[in-house]
Amino acid sequence: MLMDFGDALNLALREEMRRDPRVYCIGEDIVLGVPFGVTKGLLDEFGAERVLNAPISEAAIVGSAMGAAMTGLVPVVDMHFADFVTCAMDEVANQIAKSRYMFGGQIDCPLVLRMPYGIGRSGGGHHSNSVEAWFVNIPGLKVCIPSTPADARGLLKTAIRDPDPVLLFEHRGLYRLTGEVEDAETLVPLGAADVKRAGRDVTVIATARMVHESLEAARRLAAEGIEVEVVDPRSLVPLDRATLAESVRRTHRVVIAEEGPMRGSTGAWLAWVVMEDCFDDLDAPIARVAAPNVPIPFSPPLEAFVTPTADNVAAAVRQVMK
Amino acid sequence: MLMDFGDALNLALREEMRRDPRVYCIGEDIVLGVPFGVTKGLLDEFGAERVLNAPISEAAIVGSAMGAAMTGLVPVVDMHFADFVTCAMDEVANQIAKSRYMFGGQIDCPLVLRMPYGIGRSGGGHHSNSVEAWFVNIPGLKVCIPSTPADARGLLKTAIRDPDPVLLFEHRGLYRLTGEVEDAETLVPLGAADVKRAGRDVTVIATARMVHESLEAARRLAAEGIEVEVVDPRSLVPLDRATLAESVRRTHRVVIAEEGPMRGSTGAWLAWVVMEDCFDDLDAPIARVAAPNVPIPFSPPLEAFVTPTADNVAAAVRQVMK
Amino acid sequence: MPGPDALLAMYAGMLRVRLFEERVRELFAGGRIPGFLHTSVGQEAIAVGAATALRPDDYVLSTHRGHGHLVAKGGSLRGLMAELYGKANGICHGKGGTMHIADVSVGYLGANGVLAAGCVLAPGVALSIRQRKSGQVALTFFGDGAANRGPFHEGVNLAALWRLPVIFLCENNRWASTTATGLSAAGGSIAARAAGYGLPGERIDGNDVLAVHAAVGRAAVRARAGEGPSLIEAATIRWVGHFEGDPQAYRSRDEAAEGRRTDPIARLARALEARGLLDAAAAGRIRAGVTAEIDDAVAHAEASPLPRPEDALTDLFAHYPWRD
Amino acid sequence: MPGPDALLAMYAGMLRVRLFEERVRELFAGGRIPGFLHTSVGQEAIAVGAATALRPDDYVLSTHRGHGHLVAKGGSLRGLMAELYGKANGICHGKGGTMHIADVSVGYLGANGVLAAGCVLAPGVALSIRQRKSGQVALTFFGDGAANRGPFHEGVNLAALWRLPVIFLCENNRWASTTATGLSAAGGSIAARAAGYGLPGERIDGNDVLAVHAAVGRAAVRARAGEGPSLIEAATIRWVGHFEGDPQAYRSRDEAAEGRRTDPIARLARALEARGLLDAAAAGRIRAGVTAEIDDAVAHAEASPLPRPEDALTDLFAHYPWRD
Ligand SMILES: Cc1ncc(C[n+]2csc(CCOP(=O)(O)OP(=O)(O)O)c2C)c(N)n1
Ligand SMILES: Cc1ncc(C[n+]2csc(CCOP(=O)(O)OP(=O)(O)O)c2C)c(N)n1
Ligand SMILES: [Mg+2]
Ligand SMILES: [Mg+2]
Repeated sequence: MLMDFGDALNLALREEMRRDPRVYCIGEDIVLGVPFGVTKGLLDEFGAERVLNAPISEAAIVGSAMGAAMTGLVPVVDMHFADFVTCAMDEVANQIAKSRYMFGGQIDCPLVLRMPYGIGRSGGGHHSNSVEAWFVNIPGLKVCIPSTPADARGLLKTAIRDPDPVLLFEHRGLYRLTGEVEDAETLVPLGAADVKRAGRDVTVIATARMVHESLEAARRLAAEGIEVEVVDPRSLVPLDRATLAESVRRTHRVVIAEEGPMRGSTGAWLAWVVMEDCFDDLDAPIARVAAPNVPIPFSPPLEAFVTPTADNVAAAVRQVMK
Repeated sequence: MLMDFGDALNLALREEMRRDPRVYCIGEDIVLGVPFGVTKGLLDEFGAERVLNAPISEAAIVGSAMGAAMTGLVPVVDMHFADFVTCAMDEVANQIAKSRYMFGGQIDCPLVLRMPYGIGRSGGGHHSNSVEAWFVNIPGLKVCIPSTPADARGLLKTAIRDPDPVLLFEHRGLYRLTGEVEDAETLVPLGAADVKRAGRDVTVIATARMVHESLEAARRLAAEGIEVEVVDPRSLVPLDRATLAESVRRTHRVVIAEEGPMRGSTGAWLAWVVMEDCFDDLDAPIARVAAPNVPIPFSPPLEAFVTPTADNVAAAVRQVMK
Repeated sequence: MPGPDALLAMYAGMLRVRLFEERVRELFAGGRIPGFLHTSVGQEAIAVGAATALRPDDYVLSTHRGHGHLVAKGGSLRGLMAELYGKANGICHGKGGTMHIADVSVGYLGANGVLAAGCVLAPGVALSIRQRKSGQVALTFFGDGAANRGPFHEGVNLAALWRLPVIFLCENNRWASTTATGLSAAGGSIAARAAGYGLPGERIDGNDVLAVHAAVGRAAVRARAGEGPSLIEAATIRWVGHFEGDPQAYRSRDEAAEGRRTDPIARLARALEARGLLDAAAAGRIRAGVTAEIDDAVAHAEASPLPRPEDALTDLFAHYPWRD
Repeated sequence: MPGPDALLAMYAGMLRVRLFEERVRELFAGGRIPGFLHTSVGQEAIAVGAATALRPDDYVLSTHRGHGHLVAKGGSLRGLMAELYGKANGICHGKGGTMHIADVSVGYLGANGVLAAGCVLAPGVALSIRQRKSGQVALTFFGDGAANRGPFHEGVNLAALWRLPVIFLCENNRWASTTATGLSAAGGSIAARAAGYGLPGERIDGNDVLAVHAAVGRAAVRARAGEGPSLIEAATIRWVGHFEGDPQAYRSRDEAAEGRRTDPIARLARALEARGLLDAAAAGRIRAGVTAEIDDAVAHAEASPLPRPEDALTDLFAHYPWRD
C-alpha cells in the first residue's frame, strides 16, 4: 500500500503495540501527535496507560524509559526534536548505553528513542540539528536512520523487538514523503544496507534525506553517462560493512553524503570505514557532502546555503570521476 | 622550571586571574581542588568571589558560566570529570556553542570548560570516558587536548584569552606527569600542532596520554630501525592541517592514536582529514589505535585490555610499514 | 502606583506588543515570515508590566515566545521585524529568527528554542552583575511547562543559595503546547515551589499589568538590595494557538473568549478612562501612533535585503583564520 | 513497632553493613580492592531501616555509596565482594565495580556513578510496577548534594504527577564531598521541597533505624495504595572520608566523634538490651556470625579468578554478530 513516512511509523507503532502489551509510547504532546503526527490516534486504540503525555522533562522521560525497560516494559520515546536529547544526554550516554555492560549482562534495556531531526522550514539553531554522530561514538547504543516509508516501518518494528536500546533518526523533511509499504508485516533487519539504485561508476553512501538527493543527482548524472550506485546503510550501528565494501570494490569511487556538519560527523567515520576495508580499491580520494561547520541559520537563503542537496552530490560525483 | 601537569594548569589559572580580574573559576569542590588538585590554593589568593564552589548542578554551573561570559566575565569551569558534561549537554551544545552565531555576532562568549577525562585506576564506566568527539562535531566550540605540562599551561592561558568558548581536555592520567615549563609567561596558540619527535618513516598523530605512549613506541621502534615522527595536534578545533600534511608528505605512512572508542571518534575524523589532504601521498592504509567499542570496565585486567598503549601503537606502526 | 505618564506608557506598550504580534501573524499567514512562530497575543501585561518595572540596563532572558518581551524592553521594531523576515539587517542578521532573537543593546539577552534554558543562564548574568557592582537585575521568563525541567530547579537553587539578583518570572498560560498545566506540574502551583528554596513565591494575575509591574518592582528592589531572587507566577491566557497553525484541538473556544473578556489592554483602558487619563480620541491617537511604528517596521523589513547565502559562514567565532 | 526477631535482624543487618564496609576499607588500604571507593560507615540505619521496611521483591536504586544498600537488601556478600575485587564471578563479572554494582536478583537495580540518576530511573520502574500490577515499590536513594541536580526535580515531579509508587530517600550526611549541605541546598532542607509538588516530605533521624523503618514503611503503604510517592530526608553522619583517601580538611574531627556518639548500631543495641532482647553474649554471637559471613566472602573473592582480558568485549549487547 502507498503511505507516507509518518504514517508508516504510526503503523509500525500500532502493529507492535498490538503484538506486545509491554510496548508503550511516551513523550511530549504525543497524544495529539504534535508536532509530526506519528503518534496520532494511538490513544484511542491503546488507552492512556500506554500512550503517555509527559511533562517537559526530557531527563525524566528518557530516564524513566530506562527504568521501565529494565523491569519488563518496552518504551518507545518520542524526543519531539532530536535537538532536545541534549536535555537527557546523561540518561542516554551514561545510563541507557552502559547499564547492560556495567552490570555484567544482568539486564535487558529494550527501548527505542525516536529522534525527529534535520534541517528545514527555517527551524533555526535549536530545531534543525543532526546529532547522530554523538551516538555512533557511544558504545552500547544501536543507531538507525531510515530514508523510505517501508524502511521506517521495518526498522522501527525491529528496533522495538531488539533487547537493546535503539535510536531511530527520523528526518523531519521525510514525514510527508510517500512510498510503497508492504501489506504484510515486514521487518527490516539492523545492519542490512540497501542499494537504492545500482550503478557501475561511483558509490554514493547516503542516509535519510540525502538518499533522495543522491537519487536525484544520479538521475541527472545518468544523462551525462555517469552511472551512480546509491547505497543506504539504514543502520549506522550495526553497520553493514560488507555491502558497502562490495559496492566500492566494483566502482572504485566513493561519495559520502549526509546532512550533519562536516567536522567529526558520521560521514567522516564512514570514510574511515571505507578506507579501512577498501583502501587499495580506491581510484580517487573519497569525496564528502555535508553541511558546513556552523549552526543551522534561520533565514531561507542562509538555511538553503547550508543544506546539502542533489547539486552538492552531483558535484562531488563529478569530482571523484575526474 | 620543572613542574607537573596539574601544577602547570594551576599556574596558568593564577597567571590569568592576576592578569584579568574578570576571570573566575567555578565547579564542584574546587576550593580544596578535589579531585585533581588543579584549583588548589586559588581561594587564598583570589578570594571566594572568584573561586566558587558550586552545588552539584552541572547545568547551572555551565549555564551560569555562559550567562556570565555574555555579560563581561571570563569563567573557567571545572567539569570535575568530563563524563558529567552529559549533565550540562544542552548548555554546551545548544547554548554556548550557538549563541554568538544565532545572535548574529552580538555577544562574546569567552569561557573555558576544563574537562578532566580518561581511563585509569579502575574509575569504571562513569569516570573514564573520552567524549571529545562529540564536541568536535559541534560547530561553535574550540577543543584543546594537551599532552605536556608546558602545553597544558600555554593552551589554558590561550583558551582563557580567547573570546569564544574553549573546551580543554585534561587526561587525568597526566596530572602528575612532570615536565619543563618556561619561567616566562608562555602561551601556546590554538591550531598549532607540535612535532614531539621527528622521524622519517611513519607519522603517528596522537593526543594527550597517547602522545607519551607513542613516544615510548617510537623509542622501541628506533631500535628496530624504524624512525617514527610523533605529531601532537594539541588543538582539534582549530586543527593544524598544514603541519599534519607536511609530515605525512614526508613519511607517506600514518598511524592515528587516541584513547576514545574506535567508532565515530576523533581518530576516524582525523583519518578523513589526512586522506582529504594527502590521499596521493599515502603508501599504505592509515592505521588507527583506539579503545574497543565498549564502556570502560572496572576490573584491572579488563581496564588494561581496553586501554590503548605503546604496544598497540608499535603494532600499528609495524602494520603500516609492511 | 505609577503616575499618569507611566500608566499611559504601559497602555501604549501593551498595544504595541498586541498589534506587533497580530501583524506578525498576518505576515506569517501571508507567507512573508518563515519559521516556527509562537506569538504572545493575550499575554502582553506580563511583558510590559515586567519591562516597565525594570531599569533600561536590566537584563531579560526570554523564551520561544519572546517577541513581546523584546518589544516591551524597547527593542527596535525595525530590527526585530527585519529579523523575523530573515533579512540581512535584522538584529541577528537573519541567523536567529523568531526563536533566537536577541538585542543586547536593550539588555535582551536572547529568546531561546530550548525551554527553561534561561533559568540557568540568569544566575550567571547575576554573578557578573554582582562582580561589576552594577546594581542591575536579571529577569528570566519561562512557561508553566518549562518549570518542569531540571534547569528550573538548578537555576533557582543556585540563585537562592548565592542570593543573586535574579527574577524568575513564570508565564502560566495554562498550557504547554497541548498539555494542560495541571497535567504537567505536580501540585499545580509553580509559585509554591519557591518555598522549598527559602524564597518568596507569589502567584499574581498576569492579565493585570499593574499587578505584574508591582510584583516585578518588589522583586527588583529585593534583588538590588542583595536579598536574592524571587519567583513570580503570572496567570494569563494565550489567545491564539501554541504555534501559528495550531488547530487547538486540546481546548475549547471558550478559553479564547475568556481571554478576550479579561483582555489586559481593555482592562487598563477602563482604569485609565475612569481616572480621566484616556478617552476615545486619545486611545485613537495612541493606536494610530503604534500602528505607524509597526507599518514603518514592516516597510523597513520588506525593503531590506536578504542575506547573501555565503553569509551563513560568518559570525561563528570572533576570529577564525583556520581551514576546517 | 517491629517484633523481637525483626529488631534483632535489624541489629544484625546494620552490623553486617558496618563490618562489611570496614573490611572493604581495610582491603582497599591493603591494595586488594581497586577503584574510587565510597563507603557508608555510620549511615547503616538508613540502608537497613529502608530494606527491612520493603518487600524482598521491591526495587531499590542506589548511589556511588551503595555497598550498604545492597548488603541490606540481601545481596550475596560473596558476589558483591568478588565484584569489588574485580573478579570474574563478581555480580557484574568485574565490569561494574564499586560504583556500578547491581544485583537484580534481590531488586537492587544498580549503584550509580552519576549523582541523582536514580531519581529519574525510579519513576520508570514504578510505571512498570503499575503496568504489571505487581504491587511493588521503587525506592531511590540519593544524597543531600545530589538533591540539587535537575533529575531530582524532574523525577519527583513526574512521580507525583502520576502518583507512582516511588520512595525518594535522601541520605543527608551533611556533606557533598567537601561541600556542606548548607552551602549547596538553598533553604537548607530537602524535605521542604516536597510540598512544592504536593507531596508529603519529612525529615527524620537517619541514625535511628526504627525511625527510618517506620517512615519508609508509611511511604511504602502509601505507594502501594496508589497514593503516590513520598520524600524522606534522613539525617545522618558519614564517619569516614567521602572517598577512601579523603584527608577531610573540610571538617573537624568532632563530627566523626559526634557520629560515634550517635552510632545507630550502639543505639539499637541499648534499646534491645533495655528490652532484654540482647546481652553481651548474644551480641558476641551475632558479631561472630556476621564476621564469619564476611570472612567467607573475602576468602571467596580472594580465591576467585580475575576475568580474562578479552572478556572486556562481552555483555555489551544481548546479541551482536556484526563486525565494527
Ligand atoms: C527542552 C525542550 N523541550 C521541548 C520543546 C518543544 N516545545 C516548544 S514550546 C513547548 C511548550 C512550552 O510550554 P510553556 O513552557 O508553558 O510555554 P508556552 O508555550 O506556554 O509559552 C514545547 C514542548 C522545547 N522547545 N524545548
Ligand atoms: C552528576 C555528578 N556530578 C558530580 C559527581 C562527583 N561526585 C561524586 S560523589 C559527590 C558528592 C555527592 O554528595 P551527596 O549527593 O551528598 O552524596 P554523599 O557522597 O554524601 O553520599 C560528587 C560531587 C558525580 N559523581 N556525578
Ligand atoms: Mg504555557
Ligand atoms: Mg552527602
